[in-house]
Amino acid sequence: MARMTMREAISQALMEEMDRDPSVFILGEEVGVWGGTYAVTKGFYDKYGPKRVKDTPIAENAIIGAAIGAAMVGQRPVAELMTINFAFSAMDMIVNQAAKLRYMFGGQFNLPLVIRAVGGGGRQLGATHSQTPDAVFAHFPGLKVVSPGTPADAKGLLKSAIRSDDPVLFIEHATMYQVRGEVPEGEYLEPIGKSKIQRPGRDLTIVTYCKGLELSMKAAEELAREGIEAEIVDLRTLRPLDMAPVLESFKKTNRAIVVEEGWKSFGVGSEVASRIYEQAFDYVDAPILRVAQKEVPLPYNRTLEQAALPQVADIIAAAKEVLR
Amino acid sequence: MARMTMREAISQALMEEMDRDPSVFILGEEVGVWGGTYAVTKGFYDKYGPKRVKDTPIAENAIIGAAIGAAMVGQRPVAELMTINFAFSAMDMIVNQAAKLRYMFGGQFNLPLVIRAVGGGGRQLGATHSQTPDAVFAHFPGLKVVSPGTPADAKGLLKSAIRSDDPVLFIEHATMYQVRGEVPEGEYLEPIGKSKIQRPGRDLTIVTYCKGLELSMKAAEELAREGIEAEIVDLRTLRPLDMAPVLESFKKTNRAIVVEEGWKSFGVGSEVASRIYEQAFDYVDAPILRVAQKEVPLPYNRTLEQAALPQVADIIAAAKEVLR
Amino acid sequence: MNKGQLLDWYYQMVLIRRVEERGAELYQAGKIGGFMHLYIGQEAVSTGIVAAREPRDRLITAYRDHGVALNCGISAREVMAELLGKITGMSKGKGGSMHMASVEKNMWGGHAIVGAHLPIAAGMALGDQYAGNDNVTICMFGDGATNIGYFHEALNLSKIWNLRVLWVCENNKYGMGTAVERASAVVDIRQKAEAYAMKNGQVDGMDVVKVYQAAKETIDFVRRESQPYFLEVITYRFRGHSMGDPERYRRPEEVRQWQENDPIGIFRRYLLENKLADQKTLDEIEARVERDVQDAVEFAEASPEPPLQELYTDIFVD
Amino acid sequence: MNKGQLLDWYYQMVLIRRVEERGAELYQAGKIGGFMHLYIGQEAVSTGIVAAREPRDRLITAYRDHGVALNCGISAREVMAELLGKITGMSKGKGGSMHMASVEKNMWGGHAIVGAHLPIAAGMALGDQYAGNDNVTICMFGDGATNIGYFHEALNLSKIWNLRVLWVCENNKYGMGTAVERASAVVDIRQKAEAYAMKNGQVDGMDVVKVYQAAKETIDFVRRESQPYFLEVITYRFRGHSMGDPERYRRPEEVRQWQENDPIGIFRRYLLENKLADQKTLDEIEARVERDVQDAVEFAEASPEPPLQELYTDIFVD
Ligand SMILES: Cc1ncc(C[n+]2csc(CCOP(=O)(O)OP(=O)(O)O)c2C)c(N)n1
Ligand SMILES: Cc1ncc(C[n+]2csc(CCOP(=O)(O)OP(=O)(O)O)c2C)c(N)n1
Ligand SMILES: [Mg+2]
Ligand SMILES: [Mg+2]
Repeated sequence: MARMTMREAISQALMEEMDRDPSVFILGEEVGVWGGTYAVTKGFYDKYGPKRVKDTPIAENAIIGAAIGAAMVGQRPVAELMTINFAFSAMDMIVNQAAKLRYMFGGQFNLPLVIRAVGGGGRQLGATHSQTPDAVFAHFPGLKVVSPGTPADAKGLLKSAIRSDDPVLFIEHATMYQVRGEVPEGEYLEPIGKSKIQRPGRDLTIVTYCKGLELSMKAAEELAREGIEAEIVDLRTLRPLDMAPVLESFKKTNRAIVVEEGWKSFGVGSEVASRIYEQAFDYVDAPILRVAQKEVPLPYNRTLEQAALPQVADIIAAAKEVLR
Repeated sequence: MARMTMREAISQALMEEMDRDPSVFILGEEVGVWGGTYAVTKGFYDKYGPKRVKDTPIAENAIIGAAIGAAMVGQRPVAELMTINFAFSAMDMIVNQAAKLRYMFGGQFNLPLVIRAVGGGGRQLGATHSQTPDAVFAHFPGLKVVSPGTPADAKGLLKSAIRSDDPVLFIEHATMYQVRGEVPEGEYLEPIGKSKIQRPGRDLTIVTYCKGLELSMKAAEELAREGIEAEIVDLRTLRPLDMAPVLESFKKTNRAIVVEEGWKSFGVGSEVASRIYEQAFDYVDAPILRVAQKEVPLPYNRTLEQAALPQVADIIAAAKEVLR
Repeated sequence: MNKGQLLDWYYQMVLIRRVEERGAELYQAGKIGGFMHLYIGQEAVSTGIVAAREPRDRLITAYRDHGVALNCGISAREVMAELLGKITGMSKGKGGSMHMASVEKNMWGGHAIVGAHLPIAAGMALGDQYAGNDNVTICMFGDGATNIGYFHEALNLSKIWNLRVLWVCENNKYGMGTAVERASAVVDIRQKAEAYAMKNGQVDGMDVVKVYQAAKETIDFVRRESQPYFLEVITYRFRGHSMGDPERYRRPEEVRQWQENDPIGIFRRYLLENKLADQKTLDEIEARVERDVQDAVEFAEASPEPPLQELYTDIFVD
Repeated sequence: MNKGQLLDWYYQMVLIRRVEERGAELYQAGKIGGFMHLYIGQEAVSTGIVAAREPRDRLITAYRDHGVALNCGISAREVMAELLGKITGMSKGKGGSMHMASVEKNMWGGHAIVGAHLPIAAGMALGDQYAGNDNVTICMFGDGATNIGYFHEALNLSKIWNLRVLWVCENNKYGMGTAVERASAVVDIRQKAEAYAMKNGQVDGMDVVKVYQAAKETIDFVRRESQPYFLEVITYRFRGHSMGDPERYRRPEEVRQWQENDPIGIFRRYLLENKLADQKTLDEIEARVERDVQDAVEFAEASPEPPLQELYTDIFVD
């Protein structure tokens, strides 16, 4: 175990996989000479050279398309979208090509590609640059959608994503690169499609992932001071969505809230809540509440932006509400 | 009142608005000389000429971008995407530009544009050409998303969409153009953002829209033969989502299913069910069930495709399940 | 080009024609669904192009793909079975007319989103470059596809990264009902390659021999120079854009005029005039095509539907 | 170009420089957030371009937009207030550095998605064409933006529809850390216009007079001929791409060399050498800028934050 930041954990996972498997390479805007806009690939260009760390033009369709094509013929590209907001500029490549090609051609080839993309608000980047549209991508069969909430998971899941023979969208959060945690050294794989209890508790279940985990952990600490023990289930993967630990926890607590950073409507909370009701109806003691982003494009002004984003206080309030 | 097809109703709405307001014009692939791939704009090119009925190159970003720009400076463009599947090729224009520009610039201008797009499966067009991704678009604040289920609503809502000062995505269904119904003549407006009871009933509530309405009406007829009276609430607009008639109905029936053609996960049913639980928790007698598309890209083969799409039988089964 | 090769091309061109004519009948009879885009009139293009490749050179094209599929060596049986949505099709009936592919034959589809396969083609060439081989990726697309952003991003990438792609634009004068000059700022599509400082050329697509020669030269160039090349092929589709096209956008005389330039007729005359084949040989080839197509239809009709569980396979590997 | 005009340009160029220098300080002090892209080094471009337009000609640009905003007549107060996210900013603090717009001044933003404003610019010109006026839309963007599909679709549309757009590419040699030649198949960006048979030209962007003249001529051309024109302006940014750029991609000597070509210095010498102004006049202008910027900062700092309900306004009209 080593204590490191989320950035270091992701960087380490990438390096280990590149060292292990020569078919792994990276492409994206500013991943090379610049060292990655968020410094995740800092040092990679010097270590691996331009063949394996490819700076691209500003052409998101070319980036994802090139990754798809290279994967079709047997390489394992890791494409970086500078931010997930630019995924909309390559949406067809992601949801119509990467997610569907294997199926349409009856499984004749695999698509072992990873798309890394950083999302999230809170940095005053304005409406087009601050989104957390994870639910949108999770809507499409054929795409695995992973979004870790701890450095260890980031490492273990990214390594699994790179080894997966399926297309994986790997979503990071712009305000979490400095988050620190213990990370197992070397070969350490976390399975894609498995939710995980990140904090045990008995009074209510908080279902969350990524940035929501950070906020929920803080909220749980405060709640604990008042004697409320929240159990936190981290989804980690949005597709395929693993409900087993959620249901198990819920059957114990009978109360739940879902915390996500994205917009509430048609979001992750809607799906998780619907499934809990469907699959654990007899255990429901109170309506499941969703803590999420206000239904507005995120504004530049800091005060307004923070008012739109879910906060620890919102989680605490929702927790108390379901416990009433 | 006149009896006409969905196609005729949409066509009539377009013509009436073009006649009424010279700032309304149409642009899109094959809307002119060809007469519209689905023949909705047949005859328009001859009547209005190339200035008001503009054939475009195959360039979805140019189509939507041009509509946005023209709307910014005061025109009222109606852009047609040949199918909603091609919206992914212009996703940024729709969800980052049309949906956000007004907000980002503090309301300095309006965006009176309509994007018409036909969606839906059932025609063996394969995975990339058969989608019903409505929930994805409804996720974004700043975009109105309308999808009518009857010819009358198609006319009344499209006219309202064209008169709206906000960007509206207007989603039609490829297999419903021949559906017939009574349509009020001339000036007939249906409000955007209002759900509507399409069939009264007392035993359970079916919440649905667009193609789901057609299927649900058939299911309700069969259920009625067995003495089960389903009340059908047609959402008609996915954003803003009007829950009032849904809740009112639900408080009467205490049981509901949600029927949609799109994929179940992160779909419309998830959102509607979550809101019912949140807002009418004390009235819930049984888990709300979602009838939707199987979680697969739609295959070409007809039998498989039909197996993936929600069917009348599925609705009947779900209705009986919630009534158990 | 030896005689056997030439006769094989003749077989292929007639085969494409007849498979599609029978396909059209089956479509009318409701046995084929979805969108079906006929290649009739353009047979010389894919025949010449595919004949010029090495087996290791990859092919990828748009939804108007029956010709390319057959040229690549996918059997008429499999093509017909895929059209009928049967489990014996290359894609088990999941792809249909627009998605003909056979990885075994180095044919990577059949792609239905206009222009979207161009960045993917660049990616395939990137994969080969990364692997260190000198395979060429041949990417075919229509004139209409050159107006969408995908085209621009893919061509630029192929040039700056020295990717081995032969870009083949089949300029058949229309993208659906829109004539080239109504949709594209330049009518000679090859001129677009200038924006990428990419070598380019134009060839008559109704003459299979000319197409073959141009393809041979340019594939060699791409392989040798490790650079993309842009080849514009002038051709024409004799049928509507897809089944059920009202064809309001062009005059019947225009179509008739082009039909006098039938690529099969031109090639037939060429073979006869150059004494490369006699009437009888060609008649025999046509009869063989007839039998093969009949066999393919029977095979496809007799083949079973994919079992229901196929709905859920091939989405994820793991 | 009369003397008053020239001195006004000098004022504007120095104003842009000083507003940004103060902005950078405020950013370091944590009073400005988000991404901030400085225009320092490129002031002659927008100053010359905007000076050449009629007030009815529309301006639209990318996120590197402080210069264009000030040139269009948005006050330093409003710019500074928007940077500080105050209600007195043009967009009530909702837009920030990347989204400076004032419809009143015919300045349509500040757009943060690379290249996405190009199709929108074509649309604005379409709206004017539809209205039957001869307004010109001036659309500015970077060299990096010419590699994305939006560029291609927008340029093609503008040509086939005869839209009055002046496309202005500010080639400052880099898109973030990527040098033009690493990202674009052609280094002379103007060559891309050939793919659309679009008239094009190139001008030195460090000399405001040259930029003005080129803009004047080409705006006239666009208006008169009802055709787009592609103008490449060669320039350089003296600072990093945005605040906090490690600048590993270029040598300090390269930057220094360009800085000797400071557009403000060049213009200052021009004014003095041609006796259009004396030292004192220019010093006075600089002092006036200093006062105006100081006033703007004070105004912005004293302005209130947007009230919380602003979060929910401006999403929908009805
Ligand atoms: C992105 C996208 N937009 C629109 C369509 C609908 N569409 C299918 S084929 C076609 C015309 C393409 O023309 P061209 O590239 O010239 O090929 P051709 O059909 O002539 O072979 C159009 C508009 C599509 N499939 N994808
Ligand atoms: C679609 C998209 N991709 C990537 C980015 C991130 N990005 C912002 S600015 C920029 C560089 C643009 O370079 P250029 O067009 O030359 O303009 P300059 O910054 O030099 O003025 C990049 C890659 C973005 N904003 N939008
Ligand atoms: Mg064509
Ligand atoms: Mg630049």
